[in-house]
Amino acid sequence: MFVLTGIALQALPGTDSGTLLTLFWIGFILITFFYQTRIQSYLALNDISRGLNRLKVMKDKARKEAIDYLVNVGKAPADPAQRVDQFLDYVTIMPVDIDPAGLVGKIDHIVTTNNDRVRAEVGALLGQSSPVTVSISENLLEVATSLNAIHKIVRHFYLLGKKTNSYFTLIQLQMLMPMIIQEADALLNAVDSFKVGQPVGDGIGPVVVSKYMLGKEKRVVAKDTVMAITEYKGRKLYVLKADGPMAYVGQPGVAMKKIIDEMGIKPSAIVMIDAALKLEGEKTGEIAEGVGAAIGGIGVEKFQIEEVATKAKVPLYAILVKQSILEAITVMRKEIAEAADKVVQVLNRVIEEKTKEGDEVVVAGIGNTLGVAQ
Amino acid sequence: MFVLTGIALQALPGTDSGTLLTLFWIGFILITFFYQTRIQSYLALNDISRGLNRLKVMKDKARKEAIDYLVNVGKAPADPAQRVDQFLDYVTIMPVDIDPAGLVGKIDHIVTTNNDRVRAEVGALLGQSSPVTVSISENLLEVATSLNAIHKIVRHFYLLGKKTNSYFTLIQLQMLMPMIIQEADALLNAVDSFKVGQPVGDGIGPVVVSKYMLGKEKRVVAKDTVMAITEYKGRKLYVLKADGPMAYVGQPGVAMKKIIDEMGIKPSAIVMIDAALKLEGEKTGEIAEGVGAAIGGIGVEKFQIEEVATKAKVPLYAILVKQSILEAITVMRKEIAEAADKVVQVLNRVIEEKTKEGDEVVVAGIGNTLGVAQ
Amino acid sequence: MMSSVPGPDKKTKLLVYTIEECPACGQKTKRAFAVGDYVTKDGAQCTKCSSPTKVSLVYAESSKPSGQ
Amino acid sequence: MMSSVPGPDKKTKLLVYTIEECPACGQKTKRAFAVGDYVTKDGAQCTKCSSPTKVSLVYAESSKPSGQ
Repeated sequence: MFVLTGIALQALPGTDSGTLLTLFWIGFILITFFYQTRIQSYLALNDISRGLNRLKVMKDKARKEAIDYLVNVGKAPADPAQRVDQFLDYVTIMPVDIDPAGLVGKIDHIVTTNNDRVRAEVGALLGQSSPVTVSISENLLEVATSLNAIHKIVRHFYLLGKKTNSYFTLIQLQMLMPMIIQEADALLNAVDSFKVGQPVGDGIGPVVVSKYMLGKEKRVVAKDTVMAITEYKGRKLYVLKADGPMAYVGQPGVAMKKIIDEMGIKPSAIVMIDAALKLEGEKTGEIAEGVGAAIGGIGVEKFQIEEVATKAKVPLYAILVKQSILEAITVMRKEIAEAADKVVQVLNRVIEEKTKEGDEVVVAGIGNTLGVAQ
Repeated sequence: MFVLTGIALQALPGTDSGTLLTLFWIGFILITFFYQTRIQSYLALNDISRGLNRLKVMKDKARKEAIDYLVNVGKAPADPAQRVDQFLDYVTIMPVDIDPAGLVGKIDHIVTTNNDRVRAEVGALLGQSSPVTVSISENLLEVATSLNAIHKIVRHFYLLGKKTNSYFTLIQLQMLMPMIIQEADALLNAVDSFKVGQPVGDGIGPVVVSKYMLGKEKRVVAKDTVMAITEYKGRKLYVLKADGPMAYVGQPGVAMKKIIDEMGIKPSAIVMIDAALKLEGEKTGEIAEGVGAAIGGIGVEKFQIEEVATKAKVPLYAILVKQSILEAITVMRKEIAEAADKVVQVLNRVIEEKTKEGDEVVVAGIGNTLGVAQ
Repeated sequence: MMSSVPGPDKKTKLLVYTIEECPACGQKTKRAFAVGDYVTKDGAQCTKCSSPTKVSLVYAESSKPSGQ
Repeated sequence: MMSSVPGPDKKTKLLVYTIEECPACGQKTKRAFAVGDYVTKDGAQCTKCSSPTKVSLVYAESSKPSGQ
């Protein structure tokens, strides 16, 4: 660098315009040398600030949509704005995990407490409303809470980076911004599907199993979870899904535990149908088969299913329908809906291949069952 | 870069073309200043795209080789292409690990379900075939599945980096590409050894113990796993390996559990012989001794062996033959094969030094036993 | 160091349809989604065999460029 | 920023041999690998003492430059 400056200095004597230009260049090079990270920090700050504004608009919109829904559809008797704002800042404090034995039970306890609280608060806000409206309100408030949290966290790092003038904090945040915005965008888009009660991409599992439950007697086997017993080629099927058309995900883990432990059923296979996140480059609506418990979320239900299946030595089979995160939480795309018939074929084949006549099989449609009854 | 600028500055004074050159340089410097990461992202994209194409060619080749083997050697009655494609996308969903108590049992359950499924599906594809052909088909399909997964994941990050224009994603991926290509190359090379049933480098453990089992009566002690009882200088040896010449790895963990827990044998030592990944700079075929359970894989067998050895307080000794990943999964190199006699000497010495006459010793040859009978 | 935050999406407009399927003759009718529709809901009478239909699917399609 | 993805390997060709060993006199015979060979498989008669031999090893050597 300084060598260069030296060379530039050698060029000085003699000309007029040359001298000015050279001085300009020396200045320019010195500035870029000493201030490069600062300039880039400044650019990153600008960039993040623009993204942050978009996040703010998004979270405000989600909040407004939730309030509008509570007022217009839910017929909330009082103005819900204040309660909603309290709701948005509600935190769930996860159990400590340094000694993880029994951790899932603790998480389950916290999460259940939280779910009950949400249901109770929304119920109190709405007074007399249909379960569909209550469940949709819950989901809208959850979306608004997530967007609120995203905005807060990004703002935290933005302000921290600005205050400490930390180049690396800012550059990292700038790098993550596109992903964060994309995620937030997906959440905001979900609002449109939820508020009119349209099935979402994640509901493909419930759509498939609802075909097996149609016209059969349903019984509640866990919170928000129903089961029907049907038959396929001599096998007795225990078909599970969350109770639709409410926006529920149910408790398939508790349900399977009940079926196997309490009802004393010895299934020869458990088949789970769920939406799965596709990789970039994979096609929406592609079907993949697999083994293992096909269920997402925080891990409590997955843990319970794996535990009960391992204890009873029941093989776990999975049928997955690939989709992006946006497609999973917004209105079901044609490609996904049309996979339903193919999934039915695969499911029938899996049942035929992996079990014999007279066997018992548990089939679970995993996912948000909004707009999908049974 | 800046050196050039300096030189260019010297060229400035006096001339007209100098002005143009100056403008050119100003432009150049501005572009590099503002677009440096973008240019590098572009170069990285090109580089990754080239690697991605090679991965695609590799996975297609592995798929084709698997199908050809099923048709030509396995005499598959129907065209297996469609089933193979389903097979390639098959996923194994690992259990949730937030509460790791009992995790190995759950992993074992999932992995066993998957292995049974693979065996059953290949069996269904091939109809009547020798166990060697079925086991080779399983391995070829596994190689094709791995290459398919590698291609998909690299493509995912390539497309993600391209879409979000994320400099750091792309640079990191570019950095990893040579290693990924090397790994994929090793997998593809494995196909050539597997399809003709040649022993692979990983089979050195089975080669060594097969010398002890020759002519003795064998009994099946776990899935795909055989044991023979022999004698060495007054010690009773229980010698274990996977059932060759099929491309099996067997269940040495289950076998040892059976020997110690069920058969009531109290060995004074367990000696395991396995291939071990060499570090760069180490020689292929070098022998290393050690203590502990010498076995790779997902960890289920290792866990079982360590558990049973700890419970029964049996010391675990290891004899390792160093090799690269490529050498481990392709036809056994001369240097590795010639280590066999030396391993026998080491094994005899370990037995003599660590046990007394009248003791019982478990000797296990760990690894893929393709092309190595007993 | 140019802006890497993507601009608001130019979204392709999604049109949502409800498919009513006749369990007797299998005829499928596609109509626009109406609020309150859900899968397995009772639909209109089948135009072919007059059996009661059921909603079998609800899904979204991107509108054709001509439709915009 | 030059390409860091390695080109396709110029592989050294590997020749695979089967070693038949006579358990009686210890004589070893090296021959080319044939599909179906495996370690412990029965081999040909020993040329020295006419005992039945067994395959003791199967391994690959890189071919000598002269052999290419």
